Amino acid sequence: MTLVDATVVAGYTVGDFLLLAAAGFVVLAIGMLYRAVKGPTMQDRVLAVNVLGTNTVVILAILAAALSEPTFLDIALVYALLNFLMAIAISKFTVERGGVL
Amino acid sequence: MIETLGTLGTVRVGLIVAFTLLGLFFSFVSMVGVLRLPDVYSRAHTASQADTLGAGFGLAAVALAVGWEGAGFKSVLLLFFIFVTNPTAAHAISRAAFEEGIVPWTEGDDRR
Amino acid sequence: MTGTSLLAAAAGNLLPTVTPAAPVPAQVTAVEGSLLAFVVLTALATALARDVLAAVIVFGAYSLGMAALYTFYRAPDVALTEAAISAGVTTVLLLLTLAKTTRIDHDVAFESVNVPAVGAVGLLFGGLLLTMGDVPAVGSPDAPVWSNPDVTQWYLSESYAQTGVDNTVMAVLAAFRGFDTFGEAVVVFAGGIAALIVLHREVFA
Amino acid sequence: MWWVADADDAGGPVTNDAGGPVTNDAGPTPRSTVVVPVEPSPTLRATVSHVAEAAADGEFDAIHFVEIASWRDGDPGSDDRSAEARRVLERVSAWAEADLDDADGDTGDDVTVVSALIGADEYLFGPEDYVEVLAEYAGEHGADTVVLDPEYTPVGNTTLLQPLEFALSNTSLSVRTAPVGRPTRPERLRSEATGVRFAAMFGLSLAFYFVLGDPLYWFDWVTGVATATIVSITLSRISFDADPAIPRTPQRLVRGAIYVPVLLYEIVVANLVVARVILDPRLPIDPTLNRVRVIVGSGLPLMTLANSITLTPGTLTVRARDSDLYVHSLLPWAREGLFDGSLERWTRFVYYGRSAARLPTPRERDDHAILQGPDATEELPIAAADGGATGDDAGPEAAADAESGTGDEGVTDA
Repeated sequence: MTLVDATVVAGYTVGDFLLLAAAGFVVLAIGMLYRAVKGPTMQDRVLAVNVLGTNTVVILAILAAALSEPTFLDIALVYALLNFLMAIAISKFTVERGGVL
Repeated sequence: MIETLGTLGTVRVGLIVAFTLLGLFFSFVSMVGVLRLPDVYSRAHTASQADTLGAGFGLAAVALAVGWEGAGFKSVLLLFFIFVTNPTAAHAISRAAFEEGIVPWTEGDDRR
Repeated sequence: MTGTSLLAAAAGNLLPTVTPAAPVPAQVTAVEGSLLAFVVLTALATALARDVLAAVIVFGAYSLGMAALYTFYRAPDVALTEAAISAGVTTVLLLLTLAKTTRIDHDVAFESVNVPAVGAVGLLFGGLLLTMGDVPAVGSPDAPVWSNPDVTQWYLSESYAQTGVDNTVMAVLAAFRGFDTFGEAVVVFAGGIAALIVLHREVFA
Repeated sequence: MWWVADADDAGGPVTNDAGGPVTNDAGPTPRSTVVVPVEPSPTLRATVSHVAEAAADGEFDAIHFVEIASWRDGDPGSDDRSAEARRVLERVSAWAEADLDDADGDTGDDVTVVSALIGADEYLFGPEDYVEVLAEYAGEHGADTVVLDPEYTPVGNTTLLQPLEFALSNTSLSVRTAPVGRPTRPERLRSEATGVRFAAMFGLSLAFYFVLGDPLYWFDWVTGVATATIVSITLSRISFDADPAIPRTPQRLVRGAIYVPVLLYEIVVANLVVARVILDPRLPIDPTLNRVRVIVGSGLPLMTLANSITLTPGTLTVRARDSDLYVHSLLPWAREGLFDGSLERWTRFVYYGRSAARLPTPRERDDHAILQGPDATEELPIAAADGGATGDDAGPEAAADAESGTGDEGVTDA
């Protein structure tokens, strides 16, 4: 048996706990979505999406642990780098109107 | 079932739970900050800091859960990336805001 | 031994080991539900945002959610594609388009909603949703693929003989389901024509 | 902005383009000798053209291109740097000759172009030292004018132009900045391509590839080597400022490893403080923008410091200009911590060792300013001062001088 199957409390395993935590992170992401939609400035939106991206990376990593699929971490890795790229690209775009692209 | 893991395993499970909860807590702080703070600069604080720490704790928990023989090192790599890229992204965003001429909020400003 | 028979043998080995799907635990539905809610909300925000740049940014958030959802359904390849294409390439392409065109400043944050259209779409959606009850559950032994393995076997053993294509998936896609694929090609073609019309061009050049 | 040489009545006869009588309203311009300090920069070529044109128009009869050495002969690597400097000077002279040949008129022919490498016999520290060397050279060669390249940056990435202009104004030399448009986009950050940098980049990217892949599988070797080659060809020139060197780079890594736990501790403690503030229903924040001048050098150390400042809660680096960091602080507590400069000290420790860590704090050096709020000591420079997007209702560009803005009248509100 692996660590993920170990019981934490009341029949819930570490995997269950991690899944619940992932759900928690998603709920936080939904909260953050308000800022992405509301703005008011473009930078606010980019910022919110950047935070959402970091959250998604954590969610992906937690899913990898909870579902015992370590290869999912590769997706998280790709996402972490893309997320950074997106934030830089959009914030550069808002200032230079495509000067960087 | 915890008994079969031995002391080390029990400590590890405890750490996983604690780190996950800490990660959730700091991500929560980050969300509240992003929602409540008055302007893009102060929001960038929580976005870069509380969220980085939250993600850090979350990824530390994942690294513990997956274990080194699994792909824990990828989790550590992720942690490193996040700690390097998050502040840089926050800097880029706030710099873009500054160059667009957004003046930071101060006490008494009615923007909220 | 040809590739086809190898595949058939592999499939034959796999078939009997299928076990009925376990009841879905509550915490799985928690992740699933929250992810779905996130995806639906971002999709709505993307569709309704008046400012195009805002829509592009929120669309980035949407693809984040989709990637997590695909990962959750254990389709890491699709998730990786979603990450690279949707969050990376599409965002850059859309930004490039925006850079080449103009972005209008709007006072209103959201598009106004056409209520009758929403009603019509809702009805259609509801109608389609009704059919979901007849779709077998994921991994269910009652699914036709499992309950009637002869069909699967037939494709695995006959596709090479009938189409001359090594890869069974490819054979199904391009030969047995040829009309379907043809339809997809028509859709892509129509999209290209529409782009030409919008751009006032007559040829792709 | 045409500056006309100081009324030096001993000017020789002046001819203009066609060699005919002078028709310039300003009257005959005395011809003089000009000194142009050079350094590779995006606007160097344009500056040279400008000076050559002015000379061809009869303003100068001799152009001296000088490179002021920021090193001292006998330093390790000084030979390479001198050689590089001489290459730059040769190129600049060639440009000037070509421009003079191209210029119509016959005055271009009798303009002498001289180049020199000066100041390599002593260490130069501030703008004053540069100006001293420059003035000495100008005195020796009878030059009375200095034309500055607007992007002239003798030491690394730090712009010395303004302090340099200021110091030059105290001499008898006449100074002007070449009216050359700065590039709207910064030039590509490119440094020299060397074998060491290429090898370092190659090794790093290959190692990263194998972390994700399988080093025991031959196919991963093929794809990994191919990928690493592409990466190092495209990126080795922008990834390193200097060659990784044997005692220095590992030392930095070790000291960096010491810094990481310190930074983590700082992050956690400060995060808890900020979390309390954010979760407080009253939200007692007092955000201000501040300016700190840091002494860590440019490039990687500056990035490390800026990122460390951003990571420690309550402070956020908004912009880094030269060695000035514009830092947004959420709480007075964080601001005070910033001015105490412990992170700056640690960064110096990581990059330059223990002895360098013991410099005075920004507070002791008085290298800090609050730009907003009731305690503001300096005006808020907003946007666009150096090629960014233009701010809509920006206040006076660039904070005038630190002494004048005392109250909070300097705060611009949007």
